[in-house]
Amino acid sequence: MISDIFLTIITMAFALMVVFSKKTVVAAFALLMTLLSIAMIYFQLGTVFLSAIQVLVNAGAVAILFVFVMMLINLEQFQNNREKGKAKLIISSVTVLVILGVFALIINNNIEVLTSNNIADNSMKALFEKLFNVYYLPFEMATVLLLAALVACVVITGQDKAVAKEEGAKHE
Amino acid sequence: MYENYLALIPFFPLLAFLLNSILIKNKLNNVQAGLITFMSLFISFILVVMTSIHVLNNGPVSVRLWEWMTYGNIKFDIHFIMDELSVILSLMVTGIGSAIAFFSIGYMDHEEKVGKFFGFFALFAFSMLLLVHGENFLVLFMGWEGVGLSSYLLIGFWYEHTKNGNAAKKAFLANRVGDFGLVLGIVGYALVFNTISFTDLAHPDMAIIMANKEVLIISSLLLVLGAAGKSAQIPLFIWLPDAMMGPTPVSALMHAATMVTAGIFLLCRVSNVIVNFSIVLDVIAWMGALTALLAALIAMTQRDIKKILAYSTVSQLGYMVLAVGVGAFSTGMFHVFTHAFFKALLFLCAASVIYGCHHEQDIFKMGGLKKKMPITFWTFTVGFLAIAGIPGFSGFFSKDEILTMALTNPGNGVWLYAIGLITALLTAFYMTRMLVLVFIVEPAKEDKHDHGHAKKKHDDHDDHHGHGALTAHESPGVMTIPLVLLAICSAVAGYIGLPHVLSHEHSRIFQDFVERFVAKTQGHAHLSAQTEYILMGMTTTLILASMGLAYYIYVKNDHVKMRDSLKAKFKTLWTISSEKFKVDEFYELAIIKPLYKFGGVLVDIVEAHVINGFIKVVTKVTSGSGEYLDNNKPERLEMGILYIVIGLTLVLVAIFNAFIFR
Amino acid sequence: MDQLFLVKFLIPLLWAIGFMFAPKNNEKAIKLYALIGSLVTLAYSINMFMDLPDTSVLTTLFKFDMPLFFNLSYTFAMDGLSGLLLLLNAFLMLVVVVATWEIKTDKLRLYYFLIFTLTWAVSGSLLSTSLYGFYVFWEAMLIPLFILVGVFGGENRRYASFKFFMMTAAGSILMLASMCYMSALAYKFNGSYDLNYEIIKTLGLKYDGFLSPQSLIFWSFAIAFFLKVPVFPFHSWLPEAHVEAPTAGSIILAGILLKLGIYGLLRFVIPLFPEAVDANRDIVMWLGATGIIYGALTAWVQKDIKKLVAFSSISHMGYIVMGVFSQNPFAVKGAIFQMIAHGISTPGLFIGVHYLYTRTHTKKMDMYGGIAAVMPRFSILFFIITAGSMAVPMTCGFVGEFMIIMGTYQINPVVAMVAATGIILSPIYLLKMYHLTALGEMKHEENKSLKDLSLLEATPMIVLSVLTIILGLYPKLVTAMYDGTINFFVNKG
Amino acid sequence: MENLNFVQNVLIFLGLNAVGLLALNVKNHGKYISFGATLLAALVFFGMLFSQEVFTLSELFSLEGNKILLLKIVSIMNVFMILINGYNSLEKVKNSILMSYMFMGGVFLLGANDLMTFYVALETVALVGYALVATSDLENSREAAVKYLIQGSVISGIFLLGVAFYLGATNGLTLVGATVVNQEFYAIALGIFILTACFKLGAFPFHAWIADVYSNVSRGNLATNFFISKIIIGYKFITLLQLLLLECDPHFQNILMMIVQWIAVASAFYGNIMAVVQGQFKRVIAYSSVAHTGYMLMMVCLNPDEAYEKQLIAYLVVYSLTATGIILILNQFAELNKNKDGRDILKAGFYRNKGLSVMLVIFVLSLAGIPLTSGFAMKYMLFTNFFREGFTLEASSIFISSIIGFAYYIRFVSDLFTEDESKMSLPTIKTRFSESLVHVIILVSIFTIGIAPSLFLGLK
Amino acid sequence: MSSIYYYLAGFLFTLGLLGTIFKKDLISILLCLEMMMGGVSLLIILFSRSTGVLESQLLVFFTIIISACEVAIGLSLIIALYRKKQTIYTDDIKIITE
Repeated sequence: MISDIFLTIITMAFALMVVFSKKTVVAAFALLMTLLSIAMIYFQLGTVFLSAIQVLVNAGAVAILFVFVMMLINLEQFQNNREKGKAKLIISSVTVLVILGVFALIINNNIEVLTSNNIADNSMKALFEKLFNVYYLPFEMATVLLLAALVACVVITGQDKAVAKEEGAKHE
Repeated sequence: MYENYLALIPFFPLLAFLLNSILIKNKLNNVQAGLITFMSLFISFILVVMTSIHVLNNGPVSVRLWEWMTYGNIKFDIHFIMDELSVILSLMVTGIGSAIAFFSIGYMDHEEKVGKFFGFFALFAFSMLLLVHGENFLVLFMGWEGVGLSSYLLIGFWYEHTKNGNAAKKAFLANRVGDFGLVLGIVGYALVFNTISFTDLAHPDMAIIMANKEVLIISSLLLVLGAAGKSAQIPLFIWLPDAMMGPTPVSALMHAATMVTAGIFLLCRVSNVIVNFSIVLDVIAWMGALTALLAALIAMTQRDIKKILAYSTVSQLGYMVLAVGVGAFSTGMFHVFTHAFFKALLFLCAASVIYGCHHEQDIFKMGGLKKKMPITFWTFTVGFLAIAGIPGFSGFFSKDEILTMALTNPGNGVWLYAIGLITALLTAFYMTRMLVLVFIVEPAKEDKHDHGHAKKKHDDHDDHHGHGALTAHESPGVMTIPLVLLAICSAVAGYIGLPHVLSHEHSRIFQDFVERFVAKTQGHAHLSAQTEYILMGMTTTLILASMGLAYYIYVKNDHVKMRDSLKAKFKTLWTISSEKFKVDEFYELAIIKPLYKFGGVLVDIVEAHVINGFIKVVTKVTSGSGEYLDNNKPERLEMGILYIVIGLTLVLVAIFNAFIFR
Repeated sequence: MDQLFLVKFLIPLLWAIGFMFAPKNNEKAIKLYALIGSLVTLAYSINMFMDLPDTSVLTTLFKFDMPLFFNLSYTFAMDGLSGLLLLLNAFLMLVVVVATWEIKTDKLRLYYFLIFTLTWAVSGSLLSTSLYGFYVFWEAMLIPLFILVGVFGGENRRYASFKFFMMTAAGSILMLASMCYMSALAYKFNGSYDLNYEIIKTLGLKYDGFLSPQSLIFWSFAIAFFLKVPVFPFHSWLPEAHVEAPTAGSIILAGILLKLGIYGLLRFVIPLFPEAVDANRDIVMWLGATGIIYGALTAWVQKDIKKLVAFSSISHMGYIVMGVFSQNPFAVKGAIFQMIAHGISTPGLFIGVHYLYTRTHTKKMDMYGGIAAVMPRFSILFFIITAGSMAVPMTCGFVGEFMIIMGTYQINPVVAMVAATGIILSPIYLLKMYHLTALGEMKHEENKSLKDLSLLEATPMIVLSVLTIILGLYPKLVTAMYDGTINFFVNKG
Repeated sequence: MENLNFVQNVLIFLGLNAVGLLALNVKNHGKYISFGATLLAALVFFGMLFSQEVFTLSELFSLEGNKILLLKIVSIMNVFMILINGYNSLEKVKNSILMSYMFMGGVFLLGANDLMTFYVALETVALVGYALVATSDLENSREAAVKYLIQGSVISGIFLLGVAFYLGATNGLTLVGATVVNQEFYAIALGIFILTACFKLGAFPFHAWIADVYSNVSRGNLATNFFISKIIIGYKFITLLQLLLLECDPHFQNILMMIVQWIAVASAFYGNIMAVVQGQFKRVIAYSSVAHTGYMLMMVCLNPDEAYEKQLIAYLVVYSLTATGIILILNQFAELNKNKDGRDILKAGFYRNKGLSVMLVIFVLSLAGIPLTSGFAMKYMLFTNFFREGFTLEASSIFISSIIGFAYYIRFVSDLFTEDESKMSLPTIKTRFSESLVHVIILVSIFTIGIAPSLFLGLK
Repeated sequence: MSSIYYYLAGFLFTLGLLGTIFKKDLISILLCLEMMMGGVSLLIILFSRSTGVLESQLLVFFTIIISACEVAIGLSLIIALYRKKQTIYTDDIKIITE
């Protein structure tokens, strides 16, 4: 129970840091920490596999990717990046509060059901049996997705060069 | 055989119209064009005479040409009839018409577009014959509008002058106001009686009349409005004086002899119905009486020879209508008959004078024409005597009978009689004034200051001849022959309708003949012969006195001075009269201008701001809201997200609401 | 069933397509081709009418079910009324081609293409008796006219054509909505979306009050047609469209397109929604009567001759709507006659205006005056047509107006009397027009050298004038064609 | 084992695309090989669809009936899009490969029977969509792509929230035959699905991306976006929501339907009103697509029905075809104008290329719903259905909004026929064969579907 | 286990949403997106526990993959944009119409 609250507070603190930090690098770091604490929550809930994936992919790869990009871009000029529109602030705060409130109320309503643990077999084996016997299709889809994303990234970032090259070829 | 004649009667004028205006118009010279029209009318006249004799002996002839339309039992046919009523007008139209056509050959000699003139003339004759011979309302109405149209064309014959055009337009519009009533009246009659045939209406079913009293009264009043339009009665008499813008022979034929009497003709056609409604008759009677008086008053002070004659026509038409209004339809027709001759005569004389004076129309610029134009003078005198109502001439008989009938009309007889008598005296006065000023006195010398004003139209003529009256000359034979013929007719025409007291054997031949068709005069007290003699004598004396007064004022020495002093004495009356009671101005101010303004308001406000405004508002709202939305569209990235978030919130709230209030 | 029907029917369209392949620079050949086309169209229209066994009932000429289009069926049928309007349509196309023979444009092929497609669409909507088919052609009419006005029109053509298109299209959308509603109902009853008379009558659309289905459908249809006619408060597109449209557009618009609104009312609204028609009869009759006076008064104060004629159209169409909705057989008969009469006189006026415009290059009436002196032939013809327009007896204009007034009088005398004021008002503006153009003094020097009409130019006006008079004297010529159909357009009880 | 056929074909498709991808690096003729491989893959896949009536892989994936029909249409259009892209430029060929991936995502999306497959496929389509926008060679393509991506990712997160609630509501992820345990969660899940559908199709409050994307995407990419993204997502979402709404508690069902109706009507009005004031024609089309989305979304409220599905397919296909045709032609006009995207690009168009203009007029009129074009048939059918199901008020108001639509559609026509001196002097527009081919195909289909909508689509 | 993780998940989600609205540069927005996805993933795991549906953990697995791809594409786009416009501020990517 106490660990729950502790983890929650840590996660929330880092999450708030992501949003409210003025430096993007700090925000990225805070995100990394947020994701790590989520991974810890996963671990605590018994979903070990996901916890590992979370650490590996999200915390490891993605955060690094962010840092890479930040290095590519001259981040010095993009500081102090919080918006200050008052109306927007009020509107969105209200809406977000409403979302949160409704969310909380509905959850609260079903709290008995929701806090029970009904998973009989939480083992990795059972999970992977599901994955490869039933859910192989989305898994394969995910590979296609990754491939597509790869191509997309290449095309997007390489476009300028390619266009320049082709135009050059045309001129010649 | 007579049926064929009947069908052919309107055909010849139509042929003449087509020949003159369309088919061979470029190959004719003036005389040929005139001859074509004259011949067509004359042939028709012969046919009319032949048919009339048949009708006199054997009753009406009718011919049904083709079916125009049917509605239930109502048959709208092109159907001609020659009955007692049409005989008279038909004879007048073709007879007097051919005389005038003959006259016109001379009168229009020097004009341009004479072919057109004679074409329209023939068209008028054709329309008039349609009107007269129509067996039902439809054909009558066709002719009715046809004469309106040809009158419009002839009034606007010299269309180069905007004034003439306006006069023509005015005539047409006033007639159209009448037509409005006529159409509705026809419709009302047709729907009540289930027929539009005059033959049927001559013997209407009293049960129907009693059952539909209100509708019929309204319809009859509407018909009266129609008649008022065509016959130039109050409130629509204003067009007739202006109609004198046309060539004078035209005025003689249309605006004096035939066309304007169509209203009386129409009322006679439906006499058997309207005679049942005393209120309608009263309206007609008062309308006629007042018109007669008003027109006579105006005629007193006019300067234009044609205008005077025009107002006298209106006045005489008032007499006729008065006769109809007191239920003496046949008498009314009798006056139509006699009036046709003397008024045509007077107009032709005026035409002759105008021709002789090189298109000078101001009577104060004439004078002394007695010697220069003797034939014209003498024929004019005959006409003058007839219209003034001197015993022995045709006008006397008809006028006297009307007055008698008015006097004996139950209810308001005395008043109508009084008005009629005053009008008769006024008529005698202004006719004498005219006769004197035109023919007898020497031309006045001092009205040079009026010279500019005198130049009315055809300035070129005036320029050449200086003072028109000074160089006047007698008209050629082609013009004087009709004058003489008409003068004879004017003198003797009255003898076919002698009053009872004068001749027991030959009394009221005309009236009895007409009363075969029209409603008989009813409910009038019978006057003793003595009373009638007294009345006649009194009337004649008074008329002679009135003539004498006029002669005294206008012929005696210093008449100018005297006139001026009289003018000063009756200044108000004189002004009102010379300004024609400002009726034109009143209409202009009270009806036309407001209506035009209203049209302007409709265009400027209703059309522009209400109807188009509605559309503009719709457009503006659409494009305005579009602009507004476009300016506030979620262009920025975060706005798009904000919209999504708001959407999400709303969805959640809605569902949560449902969840709470389930 | 006419085997050759489709071929005949498609002739104008095929002819129009032919213009696409016409030689570009040979003006004379194109014009000749157009003339032949319009003659052929007229010929087959006459032929179709002659072949009609009985004018009093709808004779199915061609029918095909469209299993491929939601099982709708498509019927081409013809009775006296549609045949008559078909003749008018073909005749007016010929008139247009002849009257604008001297047209100077570098887009001649487009011009004729549009005219022919327009004619084709009009004849299509006249012959279709299924609602769907009617709607197809109803909409198809809009585009060619839109382009015709938009390309060949006057200065303000863009706005005018937009307005025309938008207002008519708005009406037709309302109609489409009702059609969809009825289709849906039909599907509930019959399992098919098909809409024809019998089916719509079996739908049992209830009428109780304004918000009941029948009333709403009635109004949506009625407004669609009112916008086309146009009836008084819906007319604001008409003056602008007329003023900006080229002569061909004006002639076709005034001559036949406006009548299609009335035709739609007669063919669909009155037989299909009898209770709603009965309930709203007075309203519409008053609208018609108001339109008569409104059109007349507004026409009176116009300075632009084309606008004057346009407003006079509104006035005349007021009569027709009033007659149609009086639901008196005689008035309906008169209304149909008036459609023809208006289809003769107004195109005549527009042709006259066209000749004036091509000579003086202005439409302001102040700039004319005294033209009769230099153009006598024109003046005479123009006068006859004007007389026809102001309903002088013995011209065709009188017949319809008289019948309408008489029929209406039987239903509602007050409206009839109000409407009859049109008799007084119509000469006011028409004579004003005639006086300002033909009569009066020659105020403008440049008008002295105007040429009178050539024989070619005069031909259409002569034909129209002769028709004006013949129909006025012998209206049976026309009424015989549709006499039997009247019962169809009058609700009994 | 017959289903192996499908797997084989998918593998062949992916393999050929991989070949294409690899061949890009071959010097000189790489792009031709790559183009050929991509085209071949698309063609093979298209051919495969005729081999069987039903494709079932597991309980998670099945293609049958209307889905096959839809897939046939989409895959043949995919072939055409690849053809339009052509082999002239390396970038275009790369785009073609991306399109193939998108297409594959679409196939899986269409067949998905559970949320996991659905989600992954949806994201595939979406991600490739972002990339396709970004790789268009127009001026603002990247900005538009960034906008699209961020908003799309937000929606993807929100969708996932819905998935989570769905999971809580039905104790499972399957979309077919799930039993609802918790109605509140179910309602929230459905609400979020509706929201997602609205975003993906570009309905009113979620339309922020649509105008920028439409006006900044090059031809082939946009067409693909239309065909795969719009048709498949639209079809899948709407039919899915129809099904899912059945299970809903009637009270929530009413609320949800109300939300859909409000969004539909609002979209119709918003789209039409916005389109009126747009200067650029592409934006006009974009906003008109918002309006059309409104029309389509109303279908969510109808009961699931075989016939309705066909009509939905027809509507989607017809709309997309027409809009694609218009944008293709607009691009052709824009290319030869100095002012590339401005409001005047169509001025005097008729005198510069008659065929193209006439086709544009017909396309536009089809969108406006003038009879004899497919647009009218679809409109008629759609609204008849709405009336039939008792949505009288909604259908009527949408009809009224479509009156406004005429105003901007007719602007196209009006502009084309306007004579403009400055534009008359521009050179006449020449069209490439592949483009003309596509125009003609669209034209033919517009008229075929307009006159005989049941011919191919089996509509009743 | 307590219900507090549900509120945490909701908090992360909404905070992420807020961040996407308020952050000014694209990279921060992407960060917030990641956080949002993390929150939802947590929610799914929680639901998975309570409903006993094991395979929903796989959904989280895919979610992580997808968000990674998203970030990849997003970042490459940002780079491409940066190359062109030298900015990653959302204010500067406004598309000027007309």
